[in-house]
Amino acid sequence: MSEILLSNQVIVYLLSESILFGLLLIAFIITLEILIKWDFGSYSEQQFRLERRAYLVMTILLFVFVVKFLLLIYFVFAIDSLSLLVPGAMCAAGVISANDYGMLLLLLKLLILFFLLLWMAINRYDLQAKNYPLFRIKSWLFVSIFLVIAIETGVDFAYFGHIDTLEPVNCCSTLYGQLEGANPLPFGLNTMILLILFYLLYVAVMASALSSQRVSFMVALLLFVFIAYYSVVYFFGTYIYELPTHNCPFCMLQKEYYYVGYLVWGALFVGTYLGLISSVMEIGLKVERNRERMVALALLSIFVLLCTGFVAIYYLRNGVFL
Amino acid sequence: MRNSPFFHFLTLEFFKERKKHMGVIAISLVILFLLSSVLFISSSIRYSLEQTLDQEPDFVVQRIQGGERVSVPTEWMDRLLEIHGISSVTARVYGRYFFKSKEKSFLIVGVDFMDEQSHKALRTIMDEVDLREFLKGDNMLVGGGVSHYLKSHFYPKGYTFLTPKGAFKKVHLFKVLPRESNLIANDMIIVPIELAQEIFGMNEEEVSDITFNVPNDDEWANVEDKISSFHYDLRVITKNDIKKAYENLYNYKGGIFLILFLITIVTFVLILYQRYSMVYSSERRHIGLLRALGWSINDVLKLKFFETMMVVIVAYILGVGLAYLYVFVLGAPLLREIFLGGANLHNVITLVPVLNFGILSSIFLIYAVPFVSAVLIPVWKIAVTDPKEAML
Amino acid sequence: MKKLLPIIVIVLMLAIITIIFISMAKEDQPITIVKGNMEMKALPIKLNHTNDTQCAMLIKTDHNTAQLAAPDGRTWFFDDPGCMVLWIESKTFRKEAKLWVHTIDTEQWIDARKARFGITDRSEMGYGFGARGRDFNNTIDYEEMRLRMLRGENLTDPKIRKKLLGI
Amino acid sequence: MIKPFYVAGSLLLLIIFSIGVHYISGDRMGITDRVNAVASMTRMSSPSFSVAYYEPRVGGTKIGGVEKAVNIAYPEMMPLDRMDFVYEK
Repeated sequence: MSEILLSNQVIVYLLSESILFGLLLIAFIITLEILIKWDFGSYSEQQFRLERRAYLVMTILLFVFVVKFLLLIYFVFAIDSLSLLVPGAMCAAGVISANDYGMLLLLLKLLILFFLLLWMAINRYDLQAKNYPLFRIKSWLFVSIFLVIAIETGVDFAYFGHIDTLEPVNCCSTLYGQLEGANPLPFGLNTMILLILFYLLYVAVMASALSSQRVSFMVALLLFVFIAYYSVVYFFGTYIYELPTHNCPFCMLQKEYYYVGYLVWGALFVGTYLGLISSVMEIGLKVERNRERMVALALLSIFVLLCTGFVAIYYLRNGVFL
Repeated sequence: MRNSPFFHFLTLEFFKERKKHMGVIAISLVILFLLSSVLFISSSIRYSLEQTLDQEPDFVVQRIQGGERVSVPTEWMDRLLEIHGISSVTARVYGRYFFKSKEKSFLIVGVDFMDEQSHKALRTIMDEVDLREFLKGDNMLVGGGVSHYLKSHFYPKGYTFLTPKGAFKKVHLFKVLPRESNLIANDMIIVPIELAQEIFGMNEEEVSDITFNVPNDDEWANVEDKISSFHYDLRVITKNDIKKAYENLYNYKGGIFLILFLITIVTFVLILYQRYSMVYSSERRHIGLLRALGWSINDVLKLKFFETMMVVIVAYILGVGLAYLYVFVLGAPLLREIFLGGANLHNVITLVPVLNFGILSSIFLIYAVPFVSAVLIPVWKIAVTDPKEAML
Repeated sequence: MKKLLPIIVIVLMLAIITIIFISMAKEDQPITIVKGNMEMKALPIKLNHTNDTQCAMLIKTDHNTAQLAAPDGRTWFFDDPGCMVLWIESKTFRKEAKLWVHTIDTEQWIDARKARFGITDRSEMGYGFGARGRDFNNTIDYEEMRLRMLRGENLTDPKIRKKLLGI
Repeated sequence: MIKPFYVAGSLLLLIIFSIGVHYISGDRMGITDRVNAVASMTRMSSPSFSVAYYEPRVGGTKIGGVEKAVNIAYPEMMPLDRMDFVYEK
């Protein structure tokens, strides 16, 4: 345990997370006060004070968002560098699975980032509208974000505190490799059908976005990110590694593969986030969010092109598929 | 952006009020400099050691009695040679030799110079070494620290070793290993393997331990398992164990430093908070004027945010740059001693420049996150200043 | 084009849903768990179609396999008695669960807690514990086997292997 | 943006640039090669830190959790650069 907690990256990471939590706690207390006392019709001194405090919450959240985003990258990087210390781990996959908190932590982080981004989008719209139409929604959203971040901070410490440097962990080939005789893909798909679905869904996402069918866009997007995850791990990844048996979502983040994983996963997740946010805001709040949607489509297209590109380049260079 | 009035104003203000920022930048500089220097030194040593690990054999076989390593009979080697998939089985003879009392010690390493690999390596270390000449008599190659120590103790030409059997063995100092190799060779004495055996009082059928390589990585676990079962007192050490030991060593030294450093960071944050609260309260009139001129709260926040970021970035670049100069150009005098220890021969190593995303981002995060967090609240306080302040 | 797009979307979504349903219907995953075994008796293992829960290997033969029935009727299968010991150790129902082993001498399912175990038998994971119905020279009981498994004192340890088998 | 800003900015860029130049053009391989050659010749890569006689050199000579360095002169005191005394085992 002491070895892990003394690792430079872990210290820096935990310190940053704690500071952010401290700031958010301040913002949380202010938000609660605002939610209780807020009265937009009032001209009292107190209402002005509350409005000024709302700016503090906003500033803190903007800062937290930026740092959380950087910290996610840093976290993955730190986990990757810990793989030397944890026996059996070849890449981040092993370290993440060193105890039960790891996967939970990663999922929480992705979730938090999505909600922070949603908050940003709502906040932006709210400020433009001048009379704060979404103020309460925004504040309640923040309250729930805060609760999730509180859990996340706890899990952070639990996770790093409970990595055993003597207990061997599995490496990615056992974690993501095929269970003997079993099919790791969802819905009993095979690779061929998975790929057909992948491209069909991509076309569906594009078509529904361009014809502004919001509900089907959202459904298609959710299905797409799910299928895309499996396609990358079980098909496109093998072309990145140029090894048909190597199934791992984490190894591609390493230097040997020119850190291409950050680009692949970044484009997929940010694209999906923006797409979801635009449709959530359009369906729920009846506001037009064309810009986010276009950026989302662009990122998803980059993602698909990148994945396809790896296969195409491999084929052009070697004349065969894996 | 070049002609944006906002940026014009921002930079104008930044330079006009530069006295205000100087103090903060100076404190930041000191903190960043210390932090970066320590991390640079530790990562540089770590990098060099990781490089040498590639030269290290994949496996070491030792004999353990009472938890201590004892000599291995050479017949163990024959057994290893029969195993399929194992290559370059080599014996190592080494041990520490204590110079009078137990004050200082050298590491004597026996090398088989007939071996292709050693031969080639020797060429890389020293171009004009005459091997035949070296092997003719009892000669040794010594590291920088050993050479210095022997000279200052009146053994300029060679040293007379006392073997456990009571005999004296006079060994001539042939050449000093180059300074660049000090990281691992500082206290080393390299002699032909037979001479090493003689100095340690071993007979010819004894060696310190046996090393070998397994070129196929997938076979590592298998081979380790197989060889462990040869003898009950046999221990196999893999390269991964050594890698982990280094990693831990540096996490200890760097990590303890970072934890102590946290205290400094907390103090720093408090100072910053205090200082910015003070500085900004003297600015109320100024901001009130801006607000009266039609700046929104967001505009003021943006102004102050950019100002803070400029301070952070300037301090970061200066601090890291200064640390780079100190560590990699000047060789980190004084500070490197923390990493080298001082209980044995004095060591002066040459640090290889190492910069990577891990260190640079760690330094940035541990500095910038507390900094901006400390400034946030004072910034907000000044940004929400009422326009009426301008009238006062 | 603008008019066509919604139709394309609908067709695409329908196609996707059909594909998913068709492949779900064909889904053919190996068994890892059987539910509803309330009597907690030994079930026949579907060979080549059942996964060991501990080591994720496919069970290809009945020889020296094991299974475990929890009080709530869930049953798991193992290709080696050692795997079962490792797996159940962290479970809350380890006292109440019924443990079955398929013996290598009498070839039948018997209660693991009453079985004897040889220490140098061939077993799927190489731990060397072979379940036996009859007491044979040099066999150990379940509790001893369990301890040896958890301590790692089995044939996978090179020194133990040397001691027992001489290699 | 005003002129002093450009001057200061370019000074900072110059610092970054000169670090980059030094980093790339530095004699990295020369140093590493020499160290590597010694490691390759002796088949040993244990760092030569100046440790006392009761402390082993990390790496090749002794490793694998068998030894625990304890100062025999002061058995109750651990060497300072070992942090075991801070953390209980």
